[in-house]
Amino acid sequence: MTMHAGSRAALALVLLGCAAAAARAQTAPRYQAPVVKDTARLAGPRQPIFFRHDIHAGQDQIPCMYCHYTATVSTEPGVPSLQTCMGCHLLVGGSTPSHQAEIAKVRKAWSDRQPPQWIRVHALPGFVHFPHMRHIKALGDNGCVLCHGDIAKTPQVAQVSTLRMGWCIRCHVERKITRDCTVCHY
Amino acid sequence: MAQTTAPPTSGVRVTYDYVTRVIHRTLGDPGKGYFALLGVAVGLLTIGIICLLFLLRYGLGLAGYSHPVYWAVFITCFVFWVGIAHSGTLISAILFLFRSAWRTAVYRVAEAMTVFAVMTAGLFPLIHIGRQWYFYWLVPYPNERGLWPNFKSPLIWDEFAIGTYFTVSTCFLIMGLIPDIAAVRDLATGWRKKLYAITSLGWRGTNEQWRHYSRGYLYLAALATPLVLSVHSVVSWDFAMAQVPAWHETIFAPYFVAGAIYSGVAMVISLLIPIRRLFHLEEVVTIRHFENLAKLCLLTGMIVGFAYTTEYFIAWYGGPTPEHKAFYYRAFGPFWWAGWTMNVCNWFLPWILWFKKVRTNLTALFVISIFVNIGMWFERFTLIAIHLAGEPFEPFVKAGYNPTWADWGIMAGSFGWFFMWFLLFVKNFPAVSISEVKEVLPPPVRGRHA
Amino acid sequence: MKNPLAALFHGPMTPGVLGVFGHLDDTTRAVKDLKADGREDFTVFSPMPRHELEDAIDRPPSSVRMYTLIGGIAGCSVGAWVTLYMSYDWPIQVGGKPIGSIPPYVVIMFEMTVLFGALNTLLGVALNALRAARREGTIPYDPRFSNDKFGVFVPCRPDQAGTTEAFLKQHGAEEVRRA
Amino acid sequence: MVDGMNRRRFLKVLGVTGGGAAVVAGCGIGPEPTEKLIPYLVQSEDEVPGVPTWYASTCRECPAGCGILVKTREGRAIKIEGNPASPINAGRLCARGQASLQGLYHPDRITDPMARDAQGHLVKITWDDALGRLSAKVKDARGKGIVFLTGLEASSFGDLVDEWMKQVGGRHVTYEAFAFEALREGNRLAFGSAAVPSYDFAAARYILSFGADFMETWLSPVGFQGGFSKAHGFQAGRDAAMAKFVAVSPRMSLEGMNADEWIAAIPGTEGLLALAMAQVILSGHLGAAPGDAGRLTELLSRHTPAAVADATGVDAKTIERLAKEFAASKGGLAVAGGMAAQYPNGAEIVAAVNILNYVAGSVGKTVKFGGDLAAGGAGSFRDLTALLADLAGGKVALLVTHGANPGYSVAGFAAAAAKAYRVAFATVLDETAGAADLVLPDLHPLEQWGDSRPRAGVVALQQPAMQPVQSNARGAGDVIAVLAGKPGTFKDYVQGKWKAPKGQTWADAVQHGGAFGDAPVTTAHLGPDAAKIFPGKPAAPALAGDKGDVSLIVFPHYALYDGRGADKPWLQELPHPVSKIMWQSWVEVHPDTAKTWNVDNGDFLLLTTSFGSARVAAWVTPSVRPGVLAMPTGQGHVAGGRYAKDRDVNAFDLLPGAANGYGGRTFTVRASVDTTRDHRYLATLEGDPREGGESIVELLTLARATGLHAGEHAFAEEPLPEYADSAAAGWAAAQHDKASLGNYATQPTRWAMAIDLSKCTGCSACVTACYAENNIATVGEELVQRRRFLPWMRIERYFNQEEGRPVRAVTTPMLCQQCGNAPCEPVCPVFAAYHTPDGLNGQVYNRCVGTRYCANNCPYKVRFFNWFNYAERGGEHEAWPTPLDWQLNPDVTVREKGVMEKCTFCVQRIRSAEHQARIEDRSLKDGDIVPACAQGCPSEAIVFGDLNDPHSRVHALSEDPRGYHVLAGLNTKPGITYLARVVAGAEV
Repeated sequence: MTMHAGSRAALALVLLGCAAAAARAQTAPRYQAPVVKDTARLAGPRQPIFFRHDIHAGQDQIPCMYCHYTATVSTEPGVPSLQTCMGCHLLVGGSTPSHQAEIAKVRKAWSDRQPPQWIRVHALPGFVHFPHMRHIKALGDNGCVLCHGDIAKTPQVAQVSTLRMGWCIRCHVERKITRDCTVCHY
Repeated sequence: MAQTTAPPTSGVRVTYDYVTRVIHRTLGDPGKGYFALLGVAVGLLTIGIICLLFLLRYGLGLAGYSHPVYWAVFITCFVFWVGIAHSGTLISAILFLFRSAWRTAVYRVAEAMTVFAVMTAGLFPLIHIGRQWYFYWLVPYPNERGLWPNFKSPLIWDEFAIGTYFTVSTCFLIMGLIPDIAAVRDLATGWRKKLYAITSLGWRGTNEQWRHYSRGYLYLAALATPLVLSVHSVVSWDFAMAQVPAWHETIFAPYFVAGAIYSGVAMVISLLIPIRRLFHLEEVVTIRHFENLAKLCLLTGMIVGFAYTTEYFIAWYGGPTPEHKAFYYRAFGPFWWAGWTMNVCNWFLPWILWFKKVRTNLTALFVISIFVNIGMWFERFTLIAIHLAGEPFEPFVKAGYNPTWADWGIMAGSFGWFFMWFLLFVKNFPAVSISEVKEVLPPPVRGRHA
Repeated sequence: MKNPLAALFHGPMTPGVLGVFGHLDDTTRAVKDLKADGREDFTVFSPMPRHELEDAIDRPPSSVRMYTLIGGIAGCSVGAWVTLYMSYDWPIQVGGKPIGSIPPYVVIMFEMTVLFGALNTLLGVALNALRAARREGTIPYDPRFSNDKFGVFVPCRPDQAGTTEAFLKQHGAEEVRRA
Repeated sequence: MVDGMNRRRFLKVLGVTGGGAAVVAGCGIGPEPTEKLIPYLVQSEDEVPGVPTWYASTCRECPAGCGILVKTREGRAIKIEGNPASPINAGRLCARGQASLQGLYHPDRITDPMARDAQGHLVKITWDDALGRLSAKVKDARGKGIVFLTGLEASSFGDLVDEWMKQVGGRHVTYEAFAFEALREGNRLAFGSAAVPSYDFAAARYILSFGADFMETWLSPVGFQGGFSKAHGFQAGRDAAMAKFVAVSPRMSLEGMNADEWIAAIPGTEGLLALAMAQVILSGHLGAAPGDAGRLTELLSRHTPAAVADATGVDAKTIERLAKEFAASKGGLAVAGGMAAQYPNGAEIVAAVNILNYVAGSVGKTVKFGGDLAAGGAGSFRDLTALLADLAGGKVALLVTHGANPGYSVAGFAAAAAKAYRVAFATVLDETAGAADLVLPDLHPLEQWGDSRPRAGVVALQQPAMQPVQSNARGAGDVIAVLAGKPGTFKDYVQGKWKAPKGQTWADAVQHGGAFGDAPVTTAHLGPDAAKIFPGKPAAPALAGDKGDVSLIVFPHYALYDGRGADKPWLQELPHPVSKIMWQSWVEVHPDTAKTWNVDNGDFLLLTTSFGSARVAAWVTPSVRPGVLAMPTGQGHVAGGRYAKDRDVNAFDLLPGAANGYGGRTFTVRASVDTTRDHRYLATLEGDPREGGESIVELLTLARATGLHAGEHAFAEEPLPEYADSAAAGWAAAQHDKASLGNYATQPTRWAMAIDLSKCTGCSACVTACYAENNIATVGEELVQRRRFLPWMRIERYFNQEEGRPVRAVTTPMLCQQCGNAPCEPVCPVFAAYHTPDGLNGQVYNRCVGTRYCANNCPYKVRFFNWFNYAERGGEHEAWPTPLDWQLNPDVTVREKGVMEKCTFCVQRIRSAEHQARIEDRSLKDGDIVPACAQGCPSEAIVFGDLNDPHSRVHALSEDPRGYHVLAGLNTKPGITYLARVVAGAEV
């Protein structure tokens, strides 16, 4: 049944992700995430926990699909469960006080069994169906940046694309992908 | 041309001056009766607006629609008002090209009627669509999505036809008004003087102005003539292009145009008779004008009758087809009363117009014209709602249909809207063309040089 | 009366003589004789267009017709372009019909022809009227001209006014006025 | 499973895809300011957001015990489909089974335990309190009489109840409003065994039904219908291309509509008919009658066709013909049940039919004892009447009810039960639970463990598909397990009961829905009393009651059954397969009868029997015998939630409260009829006036159909010139080159469907499947009367009544034909209706402005309009009051008011299959995509696929000689090919 295909693929990816992360961590030149002084100046909504993609995806080079693994198998990218966070943060406590403070929040959430309520940044109206897996399949694992911007260098996630229909269409036309309405609207 | 004008009925000598003054008098301060009428019109309009607000809030379900009656009273009213709109341009443009002098006394009323009727008709497509707040999606404007409307859809043709018709007939009305506004300007006083001074656009009746003016008017007439024929043809194609039995007919275009003129002329008569009475225009708008209108009515009525006959004949002649079922349903189905109202009022009634006595009897004409209007409304109602209800392809979903307060309320509102504008017009602008009436009067000549 | 719009258009009044006529044939004769004198600069007022006068004045037909023609042609092509361009810009297939199917588009083309034609005609009339207004604004006007009187205005230097007055009087002007 | 994830988190996670079912709006791009994303704490391994998870379970809507697969998304059950592994229903499911979701999400479900306060009002109490009260009551009721009343429970739950009752010295009574006493008694009379055998319809070559509504509610309708359509469906090249089907009953039920011959015998004389046929067969030695059949000679000699002709109202010639055909088929199957088993002489009728099977040599062939059905275990009506007596006599101190609602179906119950302390396990407050002193909120079957043994050899397991919707509800099993002092939960009890067949583990069993085996077939011989039936001279039986002279038949409603379906809007708005009436009750009157009474559709009749009276609207129809009235059960609830309550009249009130000779209940009574002046619009799908369905439903005689050979076409259509579809084809090709949608890589697809009318029975399971899959709103009685319904898929039913011919009903599913040259498309001013490259009629809801021109121009009238905003929270016409909206399919847009909607061949399923194929780097295979209607169809009449794929099934079927297109004359080039219905024997 579907569930097995789905979850197996997902798990496999998680493992791969870890391996890859480990491997890259040694070789590739490290990107240094900047120290954010004034968080108020950052674009995008303020999240309950100041989760920094630039540290995780940029500096530590954790591949997107490590946390958002369902994006390759499902229409929904999925939000990583708190367990995924704790997978590392049981051990990783953070280097600077500010980091420690944020990680403490994560641990508290875990111990209180109260997951953080992230504020949604990217959303499409209900009548638009955006299959993530098709796009990842076509654009590759790093295709995310096309719509979400260079998350790996962004301290706080903000909406960089309009996500309006014209914007979708432009890309589809450039890449000679169908413009058929019922591909997204049904 | 002079000899075609009406001989004065009473002792009054109809001079240029008389014409100017009698028509200027119509712009005098309105009486209680006028305000009463205006009040009624605005009242109806208010009712309509209230119903419309409910409709917008809760959805079209408040109206009487059912499955499969997806178009009903609103589209009926749309076609009805567009039809009304037709005689105006016909009288002012086509008869102008035919140089028929009698039009001069009546065309202004007809033209004003046209403009306001189109204004009314234009509202209904917007009211009847399911998501009225997206009506502008029918307009080809450049948008972020890169989407355009479907020009193959008769509804888009409609949009263009009605839009054009409204613009052109409005231009036509305004253009015809300019010299007359100038005329009343020169007699008016007070705020009216200012109003006319501006709206007459500095008209002085110099030879230069007349030279360009009459040319322009001629070409407008030349353009309006095919337009008036096209508009109702396009409206008829809303139905003829669909494959609903009893809609899908090649005769629809001429049939609808004739019907439109028919109803329009009838409406002109129903409007002109009271105006003539109230404004004491007996000398200007004479019985002969009405007789001519009646003749026009008779002619178009005969065409419409012929169209009905053809429809029924073909339906019968075609054998056991859905068409056949549809017309049987029209005549003997549960909605027979609608079908027969239309037949009696439009098909049989006009025959009495063959008699000069009737044609020259204003009371009779008035009654007949009212009946014709009713009949024409029912023609559209039968055609749209009834033929949808009597679905012949899928007998399983054949359904009844009951209009509701929302339908009637909004329809009443449309009448209020129309008469409000019309009443405001006749009190503020010359309801009869001054300069053109003068054109057909014998000019003042001394004759000693002759 | 003073047209509030007048100031926009014209300069100081032109000197000349205005004759008010009560009868059409007088006016026509006056015009004929004026033309016989080789004068073209006079202006005739009339409450309605009369072909007798037009014949007498005998000016070339108005240029408005060109506006109409151009407008019509423009409209037709706009109609064609809009429908076809928009069909192929995002081709969508309906009812097994070709993307760009001409017959339905003819309707649009026709309507656009009429629309543009009409609007352009109006434009033509307006422009010509404006041009005329620059001169006609500078000459006197009598309210009766929109009612039952005809008028002829002959521009002339004050010293010649006398003769002009005489001329008009003798042609049956009910009254003459200097400006 | 969803363990390890508590309900709070489950609710929160909805936020992740809450948008999926959002309402159409033109703009509204970008997030709502308040929209939150709440992650799992620990993500269940099954849960991949956006990917459905399926749980195998068992349907508990009726005792048939069909296997189901529950589709869940983000932890919410959103659809139920049949479990292909189950031998009971072979992957199919009826409307009632699919609608159980609405029982799960019913907005009026009981949230907390409740008990009576001083004023006698039910007030919420804690579980501890509730359990305390219950055990206390049990303690002091010991010896004073404890009764546990349940529905038919052939399950561990039943066992548990039995054990508990043994402990506390109580007794366990089972009650089904439509039980099978006559069947058991009839079988005992004929064969001396009171079991209910399994009937092998698929193997039958000739099917005779005496009143048995085996496709509606009788025993195991889904399985029976599957078998029936295998046998009865036309299949060229078979030795007998199809099994003829003859239905005998005074009222045309779904079976009567599908019958090649419908024989409206006088009520109660079906048995005589069967005996007469047996007589013909035996005397003529036509069948392979076993040796001991001789004992029947005397009985049969009294029942010659001539002798019974008058009594039955069927002429002797017909009877002989039928008998000969039946015997000649060598494999006939005669079933008696339903109406025929509910007369005062029901048992004898069943016995008579058994004898017919016996002398024709069908017993053991098509009637198989051994693999007996659990229905045999249902308590008899006599048990209930006994209980009533005890209750009235104060011999019962404590009455516990679960899954049975006698308060609705037995008039005197409430009054009698008032003496006892009543405890009810229930999900909604139905009549019985509403009157209880202590109400315990039960879990819905989709939320709890359980099992069912519908047939010997079959153990169907039931597992929770999601966390409880009502967090404070507890499974009755768990509660009783505690009371009975069982170790562990009810799950452990079920698992303990479960005996592993070899090679199967518990985990497999749970994953596949149970252990499915077969019981050996035993032989049956005539019982001692076989020849003792119908002693007197052949005559129609006296019906119950002495008021009036009209015979009134009360029959189980296809969807509402004994009333348990009435609280589910999907079932209320499901047009009844025969009457097409929704939300209402009705009484069927024959036109001739109606004429004499001067009654028309919707006129109210006042029916009075010796037992009660009812005012009910008439439905004038040729589908009932003249002089006979027929009325469905199911409506007339006084409790049971907003959808069931105060709706029309309860037909049970007209029935006797006493058990009849064989311990069953008599459903055919004498009634007197008074006409009234009142009238109402019937809430019906059917238009008016009624006409035959020319060029919509096509029929062929068996002879003609068998005569057709491949390549031939019974319904020739004039060939079209090339250019007719060149535009469409060319464009599809162009689009296809531009972008592969992950379809068949080879050529542009044309999604198409083939519907075999010789298989379609008109059971309407597809309709509910469509409602469930596509978020179609239910609009309620008033709007149905105003014809604002939105059934994308409707079953059209026409009556063909030519002079001098028996009336025949023909049915056809009508849905969007996905025309190649669609009339609806070009008229849309905004391209909301347009042609997709893969050959669908796309309908873009968010582009639609609602001119409704498309609906006018659709000759099939399969487009539906949202007259109101059915999704508006708290709106007058709200279709999904929370938590019903949890069921909405996140893959399908919920349509806003003012928008046109229609069938798109489940485009969401097409797309997700394409996505799957694409990420697996393959192209689609035939059968990858199954629309909801095709999936649900119990008779597999609907086939979906790519018309352009020369190897697809749908392509082959579209070439079938029986194939035709509806309204072909309009040249719409539909994507649906109908295969003409084939009628055996009689002319068409």
